[in-house]
Amino acid sequence: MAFVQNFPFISILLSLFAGPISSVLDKKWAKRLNLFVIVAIGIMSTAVLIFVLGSGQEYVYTMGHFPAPWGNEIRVGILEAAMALFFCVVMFLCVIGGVLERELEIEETKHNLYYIMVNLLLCSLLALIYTNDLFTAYVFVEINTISACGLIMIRQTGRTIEAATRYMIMSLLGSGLLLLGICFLYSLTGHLLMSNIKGQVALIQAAGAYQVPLLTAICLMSVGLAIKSALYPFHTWLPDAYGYSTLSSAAILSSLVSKGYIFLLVKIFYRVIGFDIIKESKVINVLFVFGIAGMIMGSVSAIRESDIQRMIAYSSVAQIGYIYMGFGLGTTAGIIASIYHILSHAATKSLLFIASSGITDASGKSNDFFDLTGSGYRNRLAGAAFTVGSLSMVGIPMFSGFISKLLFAQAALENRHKILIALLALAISTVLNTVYFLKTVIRIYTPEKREVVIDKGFQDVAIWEQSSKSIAMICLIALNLFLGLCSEPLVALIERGLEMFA
Amino acid sequence: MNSYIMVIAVLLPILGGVLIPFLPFGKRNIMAAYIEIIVLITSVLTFMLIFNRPADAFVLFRFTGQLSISFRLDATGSVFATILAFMWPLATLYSFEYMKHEGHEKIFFMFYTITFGVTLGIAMAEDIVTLYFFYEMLTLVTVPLVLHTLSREAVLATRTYLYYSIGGAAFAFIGMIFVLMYGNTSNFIPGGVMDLSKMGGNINLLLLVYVICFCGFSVKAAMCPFSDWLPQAGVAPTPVTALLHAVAVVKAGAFATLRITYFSFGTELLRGTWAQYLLMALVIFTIVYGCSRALKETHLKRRLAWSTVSNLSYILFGVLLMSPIGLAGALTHMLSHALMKICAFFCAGAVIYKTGRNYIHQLDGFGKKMPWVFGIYTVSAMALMGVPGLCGFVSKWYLAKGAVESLNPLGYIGLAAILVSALLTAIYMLTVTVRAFFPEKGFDFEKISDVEDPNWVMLLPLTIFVIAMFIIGLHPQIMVDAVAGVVASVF
Amino acid sequence: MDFGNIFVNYEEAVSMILFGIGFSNLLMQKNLIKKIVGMNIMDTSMYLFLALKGYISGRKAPIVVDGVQSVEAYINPIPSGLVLTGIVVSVSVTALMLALTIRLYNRYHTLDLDEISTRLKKEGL
Amino acid sequence: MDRKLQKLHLFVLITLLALALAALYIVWSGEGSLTLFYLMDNIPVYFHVDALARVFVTLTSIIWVLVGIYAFVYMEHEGKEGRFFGFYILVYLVLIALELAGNLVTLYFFYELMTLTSMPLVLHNGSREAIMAALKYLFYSMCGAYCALFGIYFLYKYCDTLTFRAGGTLNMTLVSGNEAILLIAVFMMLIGFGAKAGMFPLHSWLTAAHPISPAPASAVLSSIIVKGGVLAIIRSVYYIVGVDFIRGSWVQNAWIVLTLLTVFMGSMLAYREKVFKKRLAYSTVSQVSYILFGLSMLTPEAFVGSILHVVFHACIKSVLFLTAGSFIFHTGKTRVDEYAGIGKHMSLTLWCYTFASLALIGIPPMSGFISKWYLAQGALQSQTGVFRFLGPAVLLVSALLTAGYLLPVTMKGFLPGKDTVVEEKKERLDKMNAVLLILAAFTVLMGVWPNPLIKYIVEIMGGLF
Repeated sequence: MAFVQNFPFISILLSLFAGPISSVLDKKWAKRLNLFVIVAIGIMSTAVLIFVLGSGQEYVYTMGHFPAPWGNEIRVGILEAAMALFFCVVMFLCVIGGVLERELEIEETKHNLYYIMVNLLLCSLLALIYTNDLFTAYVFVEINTISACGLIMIRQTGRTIEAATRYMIMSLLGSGLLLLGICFLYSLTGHLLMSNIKGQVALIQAAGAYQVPLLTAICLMSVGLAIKSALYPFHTWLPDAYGYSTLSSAAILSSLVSKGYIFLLVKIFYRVIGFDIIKESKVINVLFVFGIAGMIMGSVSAIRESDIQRMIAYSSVAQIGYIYMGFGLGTTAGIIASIYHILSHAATKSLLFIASSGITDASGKSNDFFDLTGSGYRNRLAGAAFTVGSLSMVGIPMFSGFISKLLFAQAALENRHKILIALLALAISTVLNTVYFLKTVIRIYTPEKREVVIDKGFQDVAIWEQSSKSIAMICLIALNLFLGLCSEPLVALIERGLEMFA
Repeated sequence: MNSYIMVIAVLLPILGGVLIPFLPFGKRNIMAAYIEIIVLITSVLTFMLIFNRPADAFVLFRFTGQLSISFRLDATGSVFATILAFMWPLATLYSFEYMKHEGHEKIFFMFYTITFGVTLGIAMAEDIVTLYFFYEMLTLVTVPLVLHTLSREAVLATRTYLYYSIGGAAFAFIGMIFVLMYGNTSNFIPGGVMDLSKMGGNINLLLLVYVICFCGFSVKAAMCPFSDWLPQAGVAPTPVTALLHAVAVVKAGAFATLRITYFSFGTELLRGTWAQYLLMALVIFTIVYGCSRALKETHLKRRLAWSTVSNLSYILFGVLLMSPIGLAGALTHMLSHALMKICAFFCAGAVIYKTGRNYIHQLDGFGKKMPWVFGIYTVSAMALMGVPGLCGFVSKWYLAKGAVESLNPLGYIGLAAILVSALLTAIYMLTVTVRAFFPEKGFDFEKISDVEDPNWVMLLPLTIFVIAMFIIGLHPQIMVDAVAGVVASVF
Repeated sequence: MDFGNIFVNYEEAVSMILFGIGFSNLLMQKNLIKKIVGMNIMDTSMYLFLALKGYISGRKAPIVVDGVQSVEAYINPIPSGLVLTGIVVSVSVTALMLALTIRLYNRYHTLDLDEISTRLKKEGL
Repeated sequence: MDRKLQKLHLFVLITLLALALAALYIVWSGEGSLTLFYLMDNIPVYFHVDALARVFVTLTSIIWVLVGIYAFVYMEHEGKEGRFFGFYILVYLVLIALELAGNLVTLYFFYELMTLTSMPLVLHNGSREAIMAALKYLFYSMCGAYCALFGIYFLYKYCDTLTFRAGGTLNMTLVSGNEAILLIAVFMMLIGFGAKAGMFPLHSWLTAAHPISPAPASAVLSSIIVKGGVLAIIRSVYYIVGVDFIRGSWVQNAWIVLTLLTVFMGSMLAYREKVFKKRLAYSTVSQVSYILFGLSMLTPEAFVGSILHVVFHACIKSVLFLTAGSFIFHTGKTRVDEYAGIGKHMSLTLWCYTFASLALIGIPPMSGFISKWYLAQGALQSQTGVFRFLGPAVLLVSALLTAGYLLPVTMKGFLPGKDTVVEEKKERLDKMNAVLLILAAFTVLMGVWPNPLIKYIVEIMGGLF
C-alpha cells in the first residue's frame, strides 16, 4: 500500500472539511483556502494518475475496518484519476474566472458561504468519481444537488431564487427515482457494493429470473440521472439556472455538475449491471432517441434566444444530447466518444461563459443581443475567446469539438442500424450550432456606430484590467487547443481506463 | 524537387498575410510591393512545383493515427494549382487599384493573401482529412472578405454564406468519415480507396453517403439547392467576387467533388448507379436554372454570379460523367471558365470603380467612352458563349464529347442543357455589349463625359487574361496535352 | 402475470403506492408547501421499502438489551442503517426547500410557482 | 459629297474589287486547300475549294461588288458610312471563308462569325426597333447555331472525319446501334442551319431584321447571307451525313413539311403586308424555302433546281431590294400603296423591278422559270409518297401568290389612276440604276442561256447521289 494510494480518500476528506472550516473564515481567507484545496487535490490526483498508470491496474481502497460486503470502499483507476484531475483544473479556472462577478453580485457576508458550496461540490464530485458503493453515491448525489442549488441562489435576485426552486424540485424527482432504483437493486442482489452487485446480477441474468424488476431498476436509475443531468425532455430548469446565476457558478454548473451524474451513469452501466446486459435491455435506444431529440431541439431553442447567456445554456442542452446519443449507440467507441465529449464540452462551455461575461462587461453589463454589436473590438480577448469557443462548438478542425464530432461519427459507423440517423443528426446539429453561434460571432465583430457607443456609455476593457478573467480565458483556450490538437494520447487513456473500469 | 517546398508554398502567403497589419508600412505602395512580392514568390514556387512534381508526400502535422495534415501534389492538383498561381498575382495587382476607394485595406489584404495559401493547401492536399481541414479554413478566411463593407446586406450575405458553407462541410464530414473508416487509406488514390467487404457490401448506403458528401462539397460549387449564397456574396468588393466567388472558392468546391469522385469513392463503384443519375439530374437543372436567373438579374455582378453558378455545374457535369473524356472536359472547363469569368468580373469591377454604377440599364454608351474595358468584356462574353477560336469552345467541346460518349440519355439531356445555357449566356452577356456599344439614336455622350478607361494597373491583368484566352482558344494543344497527361494518370 | 404475490408482500405494494402519491404531488402540485409534503411522503415510502428489506419475521430489532444472543435472533441491520442516512438527507433537503419557499413568499407573497415566473417575466428583471 | 467621303468610297471600292478578284482567282485556279491552324486535337481550320464553293464564291463576289457600288450613293441617306462599309467588307470576308470551309467545325466557326459581324449592319440606323430587331436576329441565329452544334457533336463521334466528302462520311459500324439519337441530331442540325435560311420554326427574325436595315444591307442579307444557311445544310446533309441515311426517314418527311409550310406561309403573309421592304422580306422567306424544298427531295434534278434557284434568287432579290432602296432614297415613302405613278419619274428602276419580279414568278423566258421547272421535275421523281404531288402543287399556288404581291407595284407604278399627282423630275442614269440594270440583265440572260450553269451544276453533283 504505497502512500500515494490513499490520496483519493484524503482529497475527499480535505474538500469535505474545507467546507465547514471556510464558514468561519472571512472573505479573503475563505477564497485562499478554497483555491489551496483545489490546487492540492489537483496535485494529488496527478500523483494518483501517475501511480495508477505506472501500476497498470486499478486498486480498491477499503474504508473502516469491515471487509468488503459491509465496509465502504473506493475504487481508483486511470479513468477516475484522469477525470478527477480534469475536473479540478476546470473548477480552478471557473472559480478564478468569476472573481470579479462575485465581488459585484454577492453581499459581503455571503462570500464565505459561496466557498463552502464550492468545496462541498468538489467533494461530492470526487466522491461520485471514486466511490464503489451505490448508497454512498446516492448520498453524495444529494450533497451535490444541495450545493449546486446553493451556487445558483447565491446571487439573491428574484430570478435566481425561482430558478433554484425549480432546480431543486426537478433534482428531487431525479434523486427520488435514483433511490428507488438503488433500493430495487438492493432487494434483488442484497449488496450495495458495485462489484458484488455485478456478480449477483450476472447470476440472476444467467438464471433468467427477475427480468422485470431488473429492467425497472435500470430504467429508474437511468431516467433519474437523466433528469438530474438535464437530458432533453427534462431540461426546462436549465436555462434559468445557468442563465441568471453568477458567472463562476454558471460555468461550474454547466461543465461539472451535470457531468458528475453522467459519470455515475457510466459507472452504473459498466460496473453495476454490466454493459452487455444494458445493451440487451434496450434502455440505450430510449437514451439514443432522447439524445438525438436533445441535439436538435436544444439548438433550435437556442436560435430563438436573444439573451447570450441563456443561448449558451440552451447549447448545453444540445451538448448533453450529444453525450446521451453517444451512450445510445451501444458500442464502447460510443462511450469513449461521450467521455471525450464530457471533457471537451466542459472546457468549451466554461470558456464560452467566461468570454460572454467579458463581452457583456464591454457592453454595459447587458446580456441583450443588440447591445453586443461590436463588443469584439471593445474587449479584444473576450471576443477572441468567444470566437474560439464557438468554432470549437461548431466543430472546426484544430479545436476539441472537431475531435469529439469525429469520435461520435466513427462510433456511429459500428452500429449498423443507427448509422444514418446518428450521422444526419450530427450534420443537422452542426448546421444549427453554426446558425446561432456564428451569428453571434458576426454580431460582435460588426462595429457599432460611434455615437451609439458614447450615449450607451460602453467603455473598452483592456486585457490587464480583469487579470484573473483573462488568465482563465487564456488557459481555457490553451486547454481547448490541447484537447483539439493532441487528442491521440487522451483517447488511448480513456480506452485503457474503460477496459479497467468493469 | 524535395517535398518541403510544398509546405513553404502553402505557409508563405498565410504567414505573409498574417503579418500585414503588424508590419509598419510607411506609404501605401510599400505595403503593395510587399504583398505583391509575397504572392509572386508563392506563384513562382508553385509553378516550380508543378513542372517537376516532388514524388513523396510531406506530413505537416499529425492529429491522431489516421488524421494528418499532409501535402502531395499529383497531376489533378497541379491543374488547380496552375489556375491559382497564374491568377493570384494579377488579381492582387488589380485589387491594389480597386481598394483605393474602399476602407481598411490592411485587414482586406491580410485575409486576401491568406486565402491564397489556404486554396493552395486544398490543391496540394494528399488525403481527405487535409482537404476537409483546408475546406473549413477557406470558409472562415473568406468570411471577413465578404463582410468587408460591413453594410447591412454584407452582414446578411455573410450569414447566408456561413450557414451554407459550414452546413455543406458538416454533410461532407459524413463522407469523410466513411472514407476514413471503410477505405483502405485516407489518401487520394486514382480509382478510389473504398473496399466494400469492410462495410458488409451494403452498396446502397455507400451510394447514399456519396450523394450526401457530393452535395456537401458542391454547396461551395453552388449546385442548385444551395446556390443562393453566391449571388448574395456579390455585395463584397469586386476583387473578392472576381477571385474568390468565380475562381478560388467555388473551384475549390468543384475540385473537392472531383477528388472524392475519382480518388476516394472511385468511379467503378459509382458509374451507372442511381447516385450518378440523381446528381446528374440536379446538375443539369442547375445549368439551366443558373442561366435563367442570370437573365432576370439587372445588377451586373449578380448576373455574372448567376452565370458562375451555371458554369460551375458544367464542371460538375463533367465530373459526373465519370469517364476519361468527362474528366478532361471538367478540368479544361475549370481552367477556361476561371479565365473567362475573372476577366468579366474585372471589367464589371472597372466600371464600378470608375463610375460607381452597378445596374445594366445605366451602362448606355459606355462602349465609346471605355472602349478597352468593354472590348475585353465582349471578348470574354464571346468566350463564355463558346465561339470557336476562344477558350470557351475548347472546354465545351470536351464536355460534349464526354456527354456523347457516355451513351446514356441523361448525358444527351445534359448536352442539350449545356447548349441551351450557352444560348442564354449569349443573350445575357451580349445585351450588355449591345447596350454599351450601340446606344439609341438620340443619346448625348455629355451625360457620361466623366467615364473613361481605368489606368494601367487595372488594364494590365485584363489584357493578360484576354491574351491567355486567345492563346488557349487558337492553340489549345498546350492545355489539351497537360489535361491528357492528368487523365492518363487517373484512369 | 400472476398477481398472487402482491398479497404475499403487501408491505412493498403499500410503499410503492405511497411513493406514487408522493412523486405525483411533488410534480403536479401548484402550491410549494404541498410539493414539500409530497416529497416527504415519497422519501418515507422509500425508507419503509428499505426497512422491509431487512425484516426477517420472528426476529427482534438489533438492539442489544441483555448481552448479545446468537446472530439468528436479530433481523438484518444494514437497511435500518441506510434508512437513518436517508432520513438525514431528507431532513436537510426539506430544510433547504422551506428556506427557499420563505424567501419567495417574502418577495412575492404567493406560493404558486407559475404565478411567480409570470410576474418575473413581466418585470423582466 | 465632301472630300473625306469621296476618299472613303474610293478606298472601299478598291478593296472590294481587290478582294473579289483575289477570291475569284483563288476559286477558279484549280483545287487548292489550306490549313490555317489546329482548333482542336484533330480538327483544323481547313479551307478547300470544290465545285460547289466556286458557284457560291462567284455569286457572292459579283453581287457584293455591285451592291457595294449602289451603297456609295444610297448611304448618304443613312449616314455613319465608315462603320457601315467597315462591317460590309468584314462580312464579305467571313462569307468567303464560310463558302471555302473544308470541314464542319470551320463552317460552324464562320457561320457564327457571320451572325456577329452582320448584326451591326442590321442595327445601322440606331433606332429603338432597329436594336430590338438586331437583338432578335442575333439570338435567333445563336439559337440556330447551338442547335447545329448539338448535331455537330454527335456527328463528330459517329463520322470517320468531319472533312466534307461527297456522299457522306458516316461510319456505319458506329452508327448501327443508335440511329434514333443520330436522326434527332441531324434533324436539330437542319433546324439550326435552317434558322439562318428562314425555315419555319426559327424564321420570324428575318421579317423583323431585313426591313429595318438600310437597303443595300437588306439586299445583301436577303440574297447572300441567307444562302449561308442553305450552303451549311447542303454541306452537312450531302457531304457529311450522306443522302441515303436520311432518305425515307421521318427526318426527310418532317423537313419537307417544314419547307412547304414556310413556302406557303411566306407568300401568304407577303401578300397581306403593306410595307414594301417587309413584303420583300416575306417573299425571301418563301423563296429560300423553295430551295430547301428542292434539297429535301434528295433527287438529282431537285438538287440542280435548288442550286439554280440559289443563283437566280440571289440576283432577283438584290434587284427587288435595291429598287425598294431607290424608291425610299428618292421619294422617302416606304408603303406599297404610296408608289402610285412612280413609274412616270423613275421608269428605269421600275422596269428593272418588273423584269426581276417576272423572273421570280417564273414566267418562261426569265431565269426563275428554269429553276422552278427543275424543282418540280425533282419532286415528281422523288419517292416521297404524297409529297410527290403536294410539293409541286404548293409551288404553283405560291408562284401565283408571288405574282399577287409583286405585280401590283408595277401596275400602279406605270398606270396610276387619273387623279394621282405625279412628280415631274425625270430620273437620270446614275450609279444606282446602273447597278440595277446590270443585275436585271443577269436575271434575263441566265434565263435565256442557262445551259452552261446547268452543265456546271450537274458536274458538282458528281459523287453526291
